[in-house]
Amino acid sequence: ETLSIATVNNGDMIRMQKLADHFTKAHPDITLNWVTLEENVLRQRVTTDIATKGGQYDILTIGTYEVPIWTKQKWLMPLDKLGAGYDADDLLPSIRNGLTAGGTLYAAPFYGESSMVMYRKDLFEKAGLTMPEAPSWAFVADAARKLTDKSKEVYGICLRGKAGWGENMAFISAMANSYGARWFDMAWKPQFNTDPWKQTLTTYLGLMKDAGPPGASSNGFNENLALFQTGKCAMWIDATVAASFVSNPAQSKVADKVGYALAPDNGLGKRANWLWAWNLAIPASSKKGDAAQSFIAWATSKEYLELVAKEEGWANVPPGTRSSLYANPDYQKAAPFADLTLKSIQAADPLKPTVQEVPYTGVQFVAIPEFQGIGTGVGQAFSAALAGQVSADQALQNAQALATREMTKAGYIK
Amino acid sequence: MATAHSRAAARLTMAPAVVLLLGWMLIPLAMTLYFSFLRYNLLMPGTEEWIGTLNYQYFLTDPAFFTALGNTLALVGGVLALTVCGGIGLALLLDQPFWGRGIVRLLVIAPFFVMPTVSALVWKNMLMNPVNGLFAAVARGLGLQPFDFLSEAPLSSIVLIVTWQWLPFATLILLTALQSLDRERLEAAEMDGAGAVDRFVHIILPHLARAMTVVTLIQTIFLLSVFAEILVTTNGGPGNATTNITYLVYSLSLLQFDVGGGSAGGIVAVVLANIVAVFLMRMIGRNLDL
Amino acid sequence: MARAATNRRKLVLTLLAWTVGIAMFFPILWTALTSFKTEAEAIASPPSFLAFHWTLENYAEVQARSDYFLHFMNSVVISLGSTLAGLLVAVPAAWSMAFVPGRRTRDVLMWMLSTKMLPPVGVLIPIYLLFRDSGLLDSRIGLIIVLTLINLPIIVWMLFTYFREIPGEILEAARMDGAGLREEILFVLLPMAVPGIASTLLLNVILAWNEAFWTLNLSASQSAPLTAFIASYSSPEGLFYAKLSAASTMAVAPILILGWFSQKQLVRGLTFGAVK
Amino acid sequence: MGEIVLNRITKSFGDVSVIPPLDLTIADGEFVVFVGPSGCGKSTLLRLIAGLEDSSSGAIRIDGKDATALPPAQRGLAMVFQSYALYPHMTVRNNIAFPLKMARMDKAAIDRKVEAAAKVLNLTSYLDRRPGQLSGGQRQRVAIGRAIVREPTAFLFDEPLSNLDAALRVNMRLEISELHASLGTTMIYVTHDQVEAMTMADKIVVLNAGRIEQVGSPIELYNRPCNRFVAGFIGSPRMNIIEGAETGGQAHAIGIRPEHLALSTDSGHWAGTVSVSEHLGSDTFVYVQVDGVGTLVARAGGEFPVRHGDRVWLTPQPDRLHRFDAEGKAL
Amino acid sequence: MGEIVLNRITKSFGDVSVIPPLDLTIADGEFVVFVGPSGCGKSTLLRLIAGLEDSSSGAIRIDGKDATALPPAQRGLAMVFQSYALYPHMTVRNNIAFPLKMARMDKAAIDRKVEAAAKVLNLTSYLDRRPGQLSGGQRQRVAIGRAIVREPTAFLFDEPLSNLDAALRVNMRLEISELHASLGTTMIYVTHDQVEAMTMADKIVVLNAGRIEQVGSPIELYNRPCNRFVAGFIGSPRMNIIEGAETGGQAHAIGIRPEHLALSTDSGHWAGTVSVSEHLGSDTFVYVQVDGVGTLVARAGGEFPVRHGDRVWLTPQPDRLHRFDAEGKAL
Ligand SMILES: Nc1ncnc2c1ncn2[C@@H]1O[C@H](COP(=O)(O)OP(=O)(O)OP(=O)(O)O)[C@@H](O)[C@H]1O
Ligand SMILES: Nc1ncnc2c1ncn2[C@@H]1O[C@H](COP(=O)(O)OP(=O)(O)OP(=O)(O)O)[C@@H](O)[C@H]1O
Ligand SMILES: [Mg+2]
Ligand SMILES: [Mg+2]
Repeated sequence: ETLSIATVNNGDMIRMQKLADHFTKAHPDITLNWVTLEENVLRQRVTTDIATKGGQYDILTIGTYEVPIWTKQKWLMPLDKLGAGYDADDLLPSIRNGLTAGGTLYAAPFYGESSMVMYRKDLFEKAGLTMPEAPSWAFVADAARKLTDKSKEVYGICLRGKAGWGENMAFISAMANSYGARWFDMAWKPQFNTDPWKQTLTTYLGLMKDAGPPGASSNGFNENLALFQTGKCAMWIDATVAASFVSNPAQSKVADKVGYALAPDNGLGKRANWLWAWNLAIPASSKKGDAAQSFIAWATSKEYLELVAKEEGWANVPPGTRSSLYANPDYQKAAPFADLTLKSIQAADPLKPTVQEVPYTGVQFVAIPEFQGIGTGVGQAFSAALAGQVSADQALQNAQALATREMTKAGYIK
Repeated sequence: MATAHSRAAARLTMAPAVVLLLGWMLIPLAMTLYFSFLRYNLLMPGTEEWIGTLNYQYFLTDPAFFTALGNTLALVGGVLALTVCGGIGLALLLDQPFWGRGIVRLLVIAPFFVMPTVSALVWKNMLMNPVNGLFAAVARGLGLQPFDFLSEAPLSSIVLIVTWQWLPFATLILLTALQSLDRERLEAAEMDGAGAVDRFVHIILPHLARAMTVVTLIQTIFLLSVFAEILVTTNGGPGNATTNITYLVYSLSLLQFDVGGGSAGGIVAVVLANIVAVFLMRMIGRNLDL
Repeated sequence: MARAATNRRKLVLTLLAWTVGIAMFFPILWTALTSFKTEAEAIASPPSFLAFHWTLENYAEVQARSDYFLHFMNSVVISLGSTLAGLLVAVPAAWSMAFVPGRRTRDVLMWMLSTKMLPPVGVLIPIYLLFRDSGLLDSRIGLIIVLTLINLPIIVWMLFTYFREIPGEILEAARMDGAGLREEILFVLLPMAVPGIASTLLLNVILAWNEAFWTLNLSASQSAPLTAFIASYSSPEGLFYAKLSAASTMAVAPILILGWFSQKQLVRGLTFGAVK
Repeated sequence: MGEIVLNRITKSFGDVSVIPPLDLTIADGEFVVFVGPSGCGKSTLLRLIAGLEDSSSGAIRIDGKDATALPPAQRGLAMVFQSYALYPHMTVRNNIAFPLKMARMDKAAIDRKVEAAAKVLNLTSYLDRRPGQLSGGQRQRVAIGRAIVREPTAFLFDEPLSNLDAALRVNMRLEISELHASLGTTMIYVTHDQVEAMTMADKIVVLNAGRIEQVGSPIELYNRPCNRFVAGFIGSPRMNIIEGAETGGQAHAIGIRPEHLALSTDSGHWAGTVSVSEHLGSDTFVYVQVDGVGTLVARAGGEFPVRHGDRVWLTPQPDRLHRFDAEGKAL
Repeated sequence: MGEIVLNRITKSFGDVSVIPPLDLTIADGEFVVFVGPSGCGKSTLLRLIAGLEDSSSGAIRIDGKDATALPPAQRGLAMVFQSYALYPHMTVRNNIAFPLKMARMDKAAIDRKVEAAAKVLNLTSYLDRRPGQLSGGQRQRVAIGRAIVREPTAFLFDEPLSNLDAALRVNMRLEISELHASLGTTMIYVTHDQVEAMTMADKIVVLNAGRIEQVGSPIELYNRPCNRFVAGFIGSPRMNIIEGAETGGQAHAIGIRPEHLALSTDSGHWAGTVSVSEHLGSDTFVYVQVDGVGTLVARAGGEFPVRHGDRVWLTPQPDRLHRFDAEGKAL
């Protein structure tokens, strides 16, 4: 049997691809075909395919956003044949909850992440600052401005600015959560005309203007990673998985100078943590379900983590999915950020993401199909503000108008 | 040529191409037209229902639509202007005798062979990136503040990238046309006392009119659907600064999976493209006696 | 006009032309150079031009990540296949337009071209559904069909303009000599139009090779050409300039080399009637 | 065998009638030349016969059979085009062999025929060249070779020599005449050239705006043109036409050819002054401004020493005078 | 004013020497025709004078001033090209006005001059057409119009009539001659055509491989060609050349023109059989196969009734015999 596997072009996935020989050796009757695509292209490809029942893929890599929506559409095959040794209970609860419906797992997490602060210990030291383990936004803003030295190309803080619901909106939504903002009220009315959003956006824009790198409106995760790795950022708030890249001396010029802290808060009880996982799932229509499940079982198993550790070292193990990993002393030794990563993931609650009550689930996204469009549209509006094309107020107004329009069209707002 | 036999043969030989293209155009277009009157979101199967012109209302009242329309025109117009002017300049240059003409010609046409995706990636990351890009390094080397192309001047940057890709094409066509210019005509002008500038304005430019028309036509066809360059570099942003109609329809259909809305947008785009087509064909008809 | 160009003038022209040529080529050159750097050197500031540690590791890495040759072969098969299929349909059509022009010839041609102006995204979903139902998704045949259709108008136009330059008398002579339609096209028209056909073929191979929308959306693994290959490099994690450069170089090099080697043939027919 | 009969043939392009109803019979073995001003329909008529155009009405019989609806290949005719229309990608041998290949003749027979034709046309040493490597005259011969190997019922020539230079034209003219003499096949030949028409034709057909003005042998047309059009068309320089008083009332106009006007420096019928005199050495053409008559051209053999402004006298040979009525018909 | 002097002018393209050192003086107001076989350098010479090519060495003086290094526009010459080289996108009016516009003449003056030129050349009713809408002769006239408005010191014509048909050629030839007569400007005219050269020239320059073979008036060249090359080149049909025994030992070869060979059906100097006879009405050309001599062409005025195979006698006019030595020089 041949399995077509659609994956995203992340380092962990690429590594899985390389290690897949171990799987095929154990299952000589199965061959694997990889379709590796950039995140957005991948999402578009697999969504089109599954929605039209095109049947081009047997295993999909999908995010925590898609899983509940697709499960509801009965597009995904229940993962009930992962085998006895799979130990689903070992999966981190906040991650697992998002992938489960009616007690059945519909997608298996390959790796998970939240957000945290990564910072340059050396620069902080030089500036006489100390990063607390759980900083506030006020501290972060102040420190960022102090650490900025544009003549030396050192920028106080690097944040996502590239438009996209999975790019700048992931960060800004998480930040907004910590400021007490929410996407929709209980009647699905967009909330961009509220104060918390205004605070969020003005803080974000002001910070980026004073202490951010140039061209921030086109910076996403990768761009910021590159900036941080080359020593251009004093702080970077982004995915926890980045920790293993910035601390890897093979890739990073500042590997030995990185410190970690929890995502900032604003004293309202929520931190700017998001929650995301890349998961493997099988289309409900697949005729190769058994083989596909055995692959998923292999790829998301504890044994796989050990395999990676053996072949590539513990630091390269895909993080954020299994409690047992964080209990492993080898891992803790190899990954100084392990503890903070776990805490960050636990800090995010997809079921209760915001300070005020909301009708939706999802931390930095809203788990409704319309969100991709709205999120990206709002992301565009905010990145326009970041590029200086419109003011913060204007951006919020645009976002509000756009979201109201779409929600009305989709029938949420009667 | 025109006998009953040959005319019958002509109909027969035309048929495959016409039928294929007609099918290629009509079948999907009919489906698109049908979808455009439905509430049809790929992510919500089973909710399809007839909603009349609602999709059109939403699409046409979307503020992004007019921005996109303007951007489309600016993009097409800008690239056309730059490639035609630049193409004439390059063609004139390549027509002159100098050492290594063959090699320079190879260098100049090279961008034409580069995939749009690749050229967008290369320009965005390796050249225009304000921190790690080469232009930034050069600017810093000169003691200047690096310019942030894609957020300060997003549309112009895209115009620049697309121009780079299409300049070779314009140059090649214009160069061929230039080389077809009867040397005696230039000599006659020279005898008539026309200097280099006069010869260019009065003889060479009018001679190139046809070629410029062709360049305009072919490039417009491709430029109307510029997509990869935008997707890779700016995703249509910041804001809607670089969203063209094609990208707007894309974002509806494939980011939001709103097939109904995307179809309505597609139909609007088809209508607009046809307006452009009619306009172009008029121009061609005059300039290109087919 | 052949008055002795003074060497000074020639020198100035040479400098100018080379500057322009190198400027046009620079992004490609820079990409190729970067592909031999390490990631750290790739973003070093100030950038080093030649004095860096040359390495092939990026190519090895790229090849390890995805099967370049599969994509390459797909690109070759799809672009050649679609071009040949297009020629098969277009040659007869262009013949009739060029040699038996009617009142509507021009309109037909313009209509054909106008089909190319339709935005592909507008019809992706219908096509996707049609392809799904006919089992053409992720098949080379399916991609060949689509690319044939989208490039057909260009092929017809190019052939038409080229055929039009061929004196009709020669075809009439063939007809007098007893050639039927098939012989007329096969033995007389085609051999005479070789430069035009070569040029059409090349241009369309290039266009098909670089076509990124349909190839990306209608292929998955089996039939994915180099456009899909490069799509997986658009932003992988971390430093990726050197790897991106290597992948880009690998994706672009074959067609660039083909284009360079055959540029004479390419240019010869590339006029679209711009030259009378 | 090679008789061609056109029966009330017409041809219109769209609304424009190019050939009004036209009857013409070309006997087997005849060498017929079509002449007429540019655009009068010579090529069109030839192409109608060849089958390259459909006639709008009327019938064409070739060799006794109705050929009106036959495609060109089945009419058994061969055509030599003004542009030669050689196949540039084939060698001379293959060019000549092409019609035979199309007729599915076997290879040995083809070779034999090609060799024979090449010998007749002096092309043997060029058989493996491409047309591009041949001179104009050689190309013309290849075109003829391609025509003769088919052994057609009739040959059609459309201004075959007009792209050649003067000296070559003379040679090829002789060659075609010889070919006609040796093959005896019907030939229809379109030309602009006076000399070709006069020297090659058994029968000249003078066309004007699609109509036949006169059919006859060259000398007949020269001596007895049936109207002013033919009179003016045949002969070079053109016949002088005199209208008005000088006609003496017997006719509307009289015509006299330059070679039939005697020139004298002291006496004659008409007196006039020389406006231009062209000295060719072998002949002198004198353009004389005659009062009350207009400009008359006269030819003197050899060198006739007059210049612009000189006074000369002209005397027509009375038996060479042509008289025309008001419609231009010869009386 | 319009005197042109070439002083040891040479021209090479790369290694190929096209014009060896050449001297030529063209007097003011003269009509000079360059003739010679194709590729002999006629066009090159004209272009050297025009300034469109640089000479490799030597000097050109125009109107008394050294023009060797002047650009074309400043030499005050006008050129009419074989292809006409009209500006296809401009109306006839603008074509003619172009040189004046380039000279920054004011609009009213331009209009006046264009109208005047158009009147002279009969172009008034075509002024607003494009060249593409004109016939060949009209285009040719436009090209001439464009040349004359500039009032150049001299006109240069490169085979200006070679693209026209025979009848038009005759007309245009006369028009150019008249133009020369009325303007009195120096004209240099390149042609292939015998008749043009003979009838238009004050002076013919016969070129061969870049060298001048002979310079002289048409009649001079016709009557006293200085060598076999010129003898063969001037006159049509060509002079008959006889070598061997029949020369009588006084010369290596003798030449006699067809018009100087008397034809008779009963007696004469040489006896032979007719191979071809061409009856033009006005003349008959008879190709006679004379034993031991070869084929001689003779011209008879009017109709001379002989046919292939007839026996005829030829008698040369003794005073018209040309004698050449072994190098081809006239004796
Ligand atoms: N395909 C066509 N469509 C319309 N009109 C045509 C076509 N072919 C020829 N004609 C017209 O028919 C007339 C006769 O043309 P034809 O070519 O037979 O003239 P011709 O006598 O051969 O002239 P020439 O001596 O210049 O070759 C012309 O007025 C021409 O414009
Ligand atoms: N630009 C050039 N480069 C090289 N050789 C040339 C060039 N122009 C002309 N020649 C050569 O110079 C010689 C003379 O050419 P030219 O055109 O003057 O001949 P011509 O007498 O005008 O011939 P024709 O009667 O055919 O017009 C020819 O052998 C030609 O090949
Ligand atoms: Mg004709
Ligand atoms: Mg010449």
